[in-house]
Amino acid sequence: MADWFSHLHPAIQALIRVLLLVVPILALVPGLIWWERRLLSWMQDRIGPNRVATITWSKTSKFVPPFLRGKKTSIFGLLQPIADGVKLFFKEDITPSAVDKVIYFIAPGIALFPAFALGATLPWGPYPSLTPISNANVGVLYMLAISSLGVYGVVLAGYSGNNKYSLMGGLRASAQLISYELAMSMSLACIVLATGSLRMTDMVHEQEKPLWGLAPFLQNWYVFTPFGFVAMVVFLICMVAETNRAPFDLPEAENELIAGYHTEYSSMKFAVFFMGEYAAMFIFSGVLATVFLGGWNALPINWDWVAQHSTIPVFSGLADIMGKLNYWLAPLWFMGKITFMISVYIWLRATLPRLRYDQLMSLGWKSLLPLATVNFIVVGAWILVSRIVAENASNQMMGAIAGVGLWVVAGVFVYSIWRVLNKMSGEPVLESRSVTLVDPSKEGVAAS
Amino acid sequence: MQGVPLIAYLTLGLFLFSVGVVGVVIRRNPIVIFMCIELMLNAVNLTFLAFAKFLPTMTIPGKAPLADAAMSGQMMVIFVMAVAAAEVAVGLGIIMAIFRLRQDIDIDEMNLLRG
Amino acid sequence: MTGNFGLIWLVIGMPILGFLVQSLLGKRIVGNGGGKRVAGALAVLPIAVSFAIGVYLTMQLAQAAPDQRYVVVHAFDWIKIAGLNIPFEAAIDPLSMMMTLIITGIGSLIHLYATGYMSEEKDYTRFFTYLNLFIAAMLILVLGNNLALMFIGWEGVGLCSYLLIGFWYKDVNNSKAANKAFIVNRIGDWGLTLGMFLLFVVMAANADKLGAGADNRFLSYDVILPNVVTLLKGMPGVTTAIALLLFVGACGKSAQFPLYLWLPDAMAGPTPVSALIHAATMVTSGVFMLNRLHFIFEMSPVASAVIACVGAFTALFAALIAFGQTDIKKVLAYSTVSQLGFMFVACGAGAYWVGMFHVTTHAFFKALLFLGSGAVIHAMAHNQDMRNYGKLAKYLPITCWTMFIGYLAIAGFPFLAGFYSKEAILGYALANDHASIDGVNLGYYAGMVALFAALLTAFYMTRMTLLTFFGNQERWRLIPAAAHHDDHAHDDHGHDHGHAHHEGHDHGPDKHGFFYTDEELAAMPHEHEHHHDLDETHKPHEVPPSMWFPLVVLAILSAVGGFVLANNGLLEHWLYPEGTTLLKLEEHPHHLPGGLSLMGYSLIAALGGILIGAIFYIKGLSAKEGWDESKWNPFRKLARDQFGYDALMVNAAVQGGDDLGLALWKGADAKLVDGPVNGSGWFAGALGKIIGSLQTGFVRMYALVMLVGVVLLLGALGYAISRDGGKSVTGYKVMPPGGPVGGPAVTRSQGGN
Amino acid sequence: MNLPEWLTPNLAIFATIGGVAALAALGVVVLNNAVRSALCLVVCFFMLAFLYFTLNAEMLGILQIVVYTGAIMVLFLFVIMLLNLGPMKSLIQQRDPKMIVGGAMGLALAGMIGAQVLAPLVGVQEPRAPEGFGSPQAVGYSLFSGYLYPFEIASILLMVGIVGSILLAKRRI
Repeated sequence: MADWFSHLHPAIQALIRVLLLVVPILALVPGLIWWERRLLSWMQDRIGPNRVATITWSKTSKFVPPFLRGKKTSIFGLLQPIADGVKLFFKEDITPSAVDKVIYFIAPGIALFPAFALGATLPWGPYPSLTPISNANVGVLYMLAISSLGVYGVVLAGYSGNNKYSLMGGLRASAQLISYELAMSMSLACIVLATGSLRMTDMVHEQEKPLWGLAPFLQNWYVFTPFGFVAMVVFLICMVAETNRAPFDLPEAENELIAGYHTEYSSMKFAVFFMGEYAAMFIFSGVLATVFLGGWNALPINWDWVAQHSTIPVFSGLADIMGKLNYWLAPLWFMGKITFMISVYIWLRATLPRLRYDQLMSLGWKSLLPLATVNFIVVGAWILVSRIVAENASNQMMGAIAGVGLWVVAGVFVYSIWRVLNKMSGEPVLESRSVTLVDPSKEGVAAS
Repeated sequence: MQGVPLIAYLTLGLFLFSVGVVGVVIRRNPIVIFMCIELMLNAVNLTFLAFAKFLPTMTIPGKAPLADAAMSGQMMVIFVMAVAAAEVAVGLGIIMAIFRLRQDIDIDEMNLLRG
Repeated sequence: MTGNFGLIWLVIGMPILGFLVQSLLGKRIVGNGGGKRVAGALAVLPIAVSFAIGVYLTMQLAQAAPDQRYVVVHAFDWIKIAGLNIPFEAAIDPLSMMMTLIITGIGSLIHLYATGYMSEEKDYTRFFTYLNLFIAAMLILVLGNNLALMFIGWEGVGLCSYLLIGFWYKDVNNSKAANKAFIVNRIGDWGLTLGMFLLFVVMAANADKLGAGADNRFLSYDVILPNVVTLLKGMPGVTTAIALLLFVGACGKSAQFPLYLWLPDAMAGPTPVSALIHAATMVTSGVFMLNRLHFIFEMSPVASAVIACVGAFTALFAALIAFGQTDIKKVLAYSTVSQLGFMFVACGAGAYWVGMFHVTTHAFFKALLFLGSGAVIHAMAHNQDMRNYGKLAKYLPITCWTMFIGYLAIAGFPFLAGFYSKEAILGYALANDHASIDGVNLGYYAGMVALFAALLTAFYMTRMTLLTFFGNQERWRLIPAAAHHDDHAHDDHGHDHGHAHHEGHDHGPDKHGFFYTDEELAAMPHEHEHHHDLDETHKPHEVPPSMWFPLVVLAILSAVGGFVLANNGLLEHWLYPEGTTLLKLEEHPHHLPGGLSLMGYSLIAALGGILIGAIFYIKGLSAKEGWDESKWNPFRKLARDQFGYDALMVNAAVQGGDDLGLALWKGADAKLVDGPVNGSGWFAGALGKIIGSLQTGFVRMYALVMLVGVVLLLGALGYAISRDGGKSVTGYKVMPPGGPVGGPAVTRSQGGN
Repeated sequence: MNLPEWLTPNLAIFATIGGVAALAALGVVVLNNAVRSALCLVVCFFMLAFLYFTLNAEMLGILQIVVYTGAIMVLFLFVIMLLNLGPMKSLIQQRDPKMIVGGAMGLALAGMIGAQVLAPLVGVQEPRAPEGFGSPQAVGYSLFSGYLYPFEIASILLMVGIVGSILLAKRRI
């Protein structure tokens, strides 16, 4: 597609790509906030924002259909985030007198930068000339590098506030981010090993291959492979920790640290931190969808293969149509996956209580990192055996034995490691207490 | 990137290196001294990479073409990074230990080795 | 070549699977109602399946033309770095398949036997874990297509041997025996690795001559074997060095003279282990290696002569020692050492296939004899002393007559297995014109010695058989009290502690029981209440079918195996078809002293040995080797003590090391080294005091001084360059004088696009 | 108006990036506050990463960001904040002769190296980068073939570093 596009000057091309990434994210952040509040309230069985900009139709206007005149229509509080934004922008911008001014002012900017820069290697569809912004051959490493910069904004904000709570929040954030980055890199390294490339688009294309090299009509999304599933779980946990979201939001734990590193920030500068957090959520969800969930593909089915090999004409025609839909609406599917992952974020927030700090550290270092490392070995074994299987492709029995054996070994391996880790980082077992309800009317006054 | 001569990279490397050297000599905060050492290492890295890029087609009279220069330069940079990482891990650990011991890290106060 | 040769991974994989099942799930299977029967079946089955697949693959291989019978099956690249490629490959050829069949065939029989023999053992699954692992390692040893894989197998079987010798590790003597085996084998491994490295150096240095398919696989047999003859042609010294170093490895694993020490001690392990590892399979891996790399040995007459002589001496020496042993398993152990010597005589004389032939027949009858002895020991309450046996034929008919066939086979009785292989060994050795040093036909003399050793073999085997099964009295009913209580003292290594803990109530908890907790000691008598000591009321019972069935199978093999394999040169043409050896050998010597034919001599040796033995022992145990050792004749005492060799070696290692260390400490270290060291230390201290005053303790000052130094150095260099191109400083011209600005020292590449 | 031939747009880009790097490096030495020094160093390293990109060494540029800005400098900041020393007024002594001598020596060093090493290389233009010059594949291949031993040694060094820092940081072993 887009022959005209490749004729443009490279700089303009790049600019268009950047705009294609940044503008939707900026536009979507309010939507995300709205979605979070709605979903959260729905999960907590309450109503949530639904009032702002309830439309009251004019009684007299000719342009209003008669059945609406004088009535009120709710639009589900969709304008709430706009009202929030206006509020944040027009609040008084307080700068405490004791802050380290230079660092205080640049910290929000530094916090926002990696959140957007992260998206540069995200592929939005199978259109090589349009996305991603840079199809760099170091894509995943770039992702890790930029996400490791996210800590600066937090640390500097915490430091510059000249406030104990801020500093504690900053320290916590830096320790947390460093800790979870390792497990995250390790889980991504598993996928890099399986793909043999650091390029994001290569990863998606690798996932379009036959499932486990056996079923050509299905796609080999990494989440369907044993090692990929484990890596995804690790990545998911690390991603929540990296974005400082519940249940890993210790840097801004309000009952311990007021608001953590952004205690001293108000108004617009606070809004920038807020925006950075949501943008990071958005991009990390995109990375997860790209790396583990088949990227821009709607379903793990190779429509082209079905279309070519199906003997029933209706099926092949249908598959052809599906394939075209899959191709042309790729950004839509990708967006859908991102929305799903963000909903998972919100779901986690609604479900899980905040961790204690030592729990956070021991989860990261003692559970996730060893698990990801073991997983790395499993990936190696998987690749080795699948190569042997491929070399003995004619030998059906060998293939079957190796395939089944591999699953069993991988499962036993991961299970046993998980057991061991659970024992190691052993949570204190809470004593179970039984409470006997006493009916005072029958027991008399003994209770008093 | 075409149009930038080798000497530009080398000059920048030289500047960074000299600044690092001067920093080591004049600063009293060991953390800053550490940072200056990192700066010197990076200056060297830049030089290595510049040579790695330029040397493969650069011939010195009477010598065989340097076939593997492209790779060996990059390898050196990787090893420098590894060494730097190890050095920082240990060095900052030492600074922390000293701070715990003396509640102060002024480098001129640390002269137990005076002869 | 087509065919399902990928199945070879199943052959290796099944024992590994068995190993995993036994190690991970074994306790659960035994504990959860499945019982030892199920666990035992799960241990035997994989080996049997491997054997079946091995038979199938061998038949596939036999269908191919003789020069096509070398199939390499590639699994994956194991070590692949610049300049070296060691893939994980299996080599399927007549030699490896023959070893595979021996290992899995005999192995499955012995596994079956062990399910019965070990049925009262608490650590049942641990035993089969090791045994299955051993089979896997041994298969890797013989099937690997390169020396590195062979080495993995080599070490793997060594490890399993160590674990199994020390199976009853709570008895410290067993642990010591295991350690001894492990340490002595390290000496052999040292030689093997050096030989391997040397071979690798030769191969890698000639990488360009190896042909297209080599692909840096310097250690793979299919690269080594076709090329090694041309590569080593001009280097007799290197060839001999490689051959001898590899032979050191073979000596260690196959228990040849200087390094045989560990094998008799290895009898501390359970008897099935002795049968499988220390008689039938692992100890033959040295012979296997000689066959595998036979070109190298064939090219070196010197190494061949050494091999033949070492083999002959070992055969004779071990046969003599066997006369002094009262422990039935020790007799068999020395007999194994002796028979291994025969194999090396054959290899030394250039008749490699005969070595393999003897490996095969020996595997049949020695496994049979060991298993039979195990049955006897089982029946005799785990007492191994032959002096306590006698007239057992009455109680153990099946064991007795199967063992009798084995005995005749090893003695070289006509038309049994041992007759054919031993005859062939002697024939080739006496006709030798290959293994010689400086024109001395050492192979011929080795053959003469071996002939005498054959006589002795028949003799001492007769002794063993008669003492155990025949004679005129049931001697365990007559055991004197002193001997009874002494029986742990005099055979401290060989005693098979099938129930090591019966020491517990014999001698109290102290003697060997220091590993036991009180609870364990208390639990022991209840666990094995059937167990009792030998006394006049003891009544031996025939072993269960799972134990005598393997005996019968092996007895049939011992009876007919030799004839089948030797008939029409079946084995020879299978292993070495026309044109695959360098040497042209004749089987029969041109002339022998006395004018008698070789057949005559070997018949005399076999029947004569049997006859002499019968004369000596038909009546039973003589007082000269009875329970009272003070009445023994000097030869037997010497033989019992291995003619002092074991003590010599142990003393040389322990006491000699001690003395050497002491001498080095007092003489070299205290005087020669310490003086200068202390002196220099004093000097440095004195100097340091002077120079130390320069140390201000300000780190930044040091840095500044360094910086100044660097600047000065650079300045000096610049000055020297401007004067004479730097020659006066560095010794060579760095740049043209006048400094670098003078002219371009570097040609500028075109500033391309 | 004709620009001189050597003044290419790319050189301008280089000058911008390099200039920022140089200024940031100066800032490291000159600024009194350790946090600001560290921030300057971060900027400098980031700019160096860009310069690596201009040298076609993508892999190393990314590694530069991951290792230096992502890990090492975060560690520095972490330690600075943990010690919480704040800006020390006396960190640079005003009348320290070392400052003058050190500065002079730095200048002399730069001059010496410039005259003896850099001067002959004036005018060497950038060649076309070889195929896959700085790609992860090329770097990885070199690392695991010809440079395997140094690589392993570096990994051991890192391991020792880890153990050493744990030993130093633990109050009780």
